Amino acid sequence: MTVTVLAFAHLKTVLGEDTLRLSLPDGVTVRDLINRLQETYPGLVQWIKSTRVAVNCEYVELDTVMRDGDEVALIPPVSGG
Amino acid sequence: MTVTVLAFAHLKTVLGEDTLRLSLPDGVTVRDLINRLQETYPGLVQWIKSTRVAVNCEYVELDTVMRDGDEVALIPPVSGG
Amino acid sequence: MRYLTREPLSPEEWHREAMSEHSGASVEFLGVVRRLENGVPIQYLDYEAYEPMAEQMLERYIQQAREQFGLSRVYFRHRLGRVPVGEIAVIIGVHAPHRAEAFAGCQFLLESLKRDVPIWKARAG
Amino acid sequence: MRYLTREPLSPEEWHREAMSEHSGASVEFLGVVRRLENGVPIQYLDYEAYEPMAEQMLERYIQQAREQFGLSRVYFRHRLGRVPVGEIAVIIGVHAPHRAEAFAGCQFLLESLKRDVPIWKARAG
Repeated sequence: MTVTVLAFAHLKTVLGEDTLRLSLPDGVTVRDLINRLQETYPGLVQWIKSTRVAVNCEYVELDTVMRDGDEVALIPPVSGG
Repeated sequence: MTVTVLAFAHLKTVLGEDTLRLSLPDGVTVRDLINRLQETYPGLVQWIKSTRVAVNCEYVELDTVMRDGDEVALIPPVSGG
Repeated sequence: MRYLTREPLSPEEWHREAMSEHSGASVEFLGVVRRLENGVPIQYLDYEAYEPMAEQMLERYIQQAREQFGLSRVYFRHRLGRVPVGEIAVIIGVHAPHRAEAFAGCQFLLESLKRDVPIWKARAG
Repeated sequence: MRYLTREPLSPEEWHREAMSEHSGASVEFLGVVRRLENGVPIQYLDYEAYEPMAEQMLERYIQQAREQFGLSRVYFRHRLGRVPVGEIAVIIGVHAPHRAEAFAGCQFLLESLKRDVPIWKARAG
């Protein structure tokens, strides 16, 4: 299956892009995806504790199972207002 | 000595006027004045518990001693805003 | 009179006030006369005040709010006399460095007004 | 976009909103870009957002605020892109029957924004 990963704020610099398209085995969880991203982008490790994850515009827990076509967003601490 | 008593809101109806001028013996306290007013205006009795007293535009305690020329205001519960 | 007026109130004067570059938060409260007063439909409220005392207390509370909450600007107006339904009875506007002080300062002034300042809804009609 | 915009913000549109006869309290918050950001003088902040998620969350929080605090009207706008010092980044306006709900509703929306809505100060310059 394929998912899209979106990065915001300083995480765009960490990943080098604001959008990644990844092919993943079926049944992969958000936690699996995060672990895989940390391997590919070691710069992400120091930020991951403060990062929340949204799938299709909803905050989710790490054990959420992803589905084909999901849009996964890496959300650093927000600072609007 | 002479003091002026001002009444506001429904207390004007209770006293029948919004301003009284009273001659009082020296050394009289706010409490003495209130007691004297309750004798003259029995309708005041039911309201006096909720009434605060100001002398010369400052809220005061009942044992405050009044002086010649004081302006004493009977302040029912306020309802501005 | 500085804070009390018998004229209709509009927040436009307050809206024209420039904000200090060190203020990041503006909070404004408008109190408006409602159609129902204690469940009864009305056309207006008549407000009265012990004016010199009300002005003096407001001056003092505003000074306290400036110091306690670091407000850079305060606007306070209360209308007296007849205020028709839908019109503004009170405006309280504040500028502060941050949102918490702005809300706290505005609410402090409003609660002080409601508790202590000698102004009354004398009549509804 | 309903709540997010790249245009300069002005509260005038909100000020023209009529108040329900059952609303007695209006509270408005303006967030403005300050000269000092973390102690350093700046000229502007650049805001970015995860726009579809931010819009969806704001819609939900506004609906929740309406119900929880009995708000008769809510106005919410957040500016994105470059916002110069002294200009408005966010406007939150509410009407409610009484003052307590009006303040609580406005603060609920502001705290929800600050905690959860995916908008960032991406750069200061």
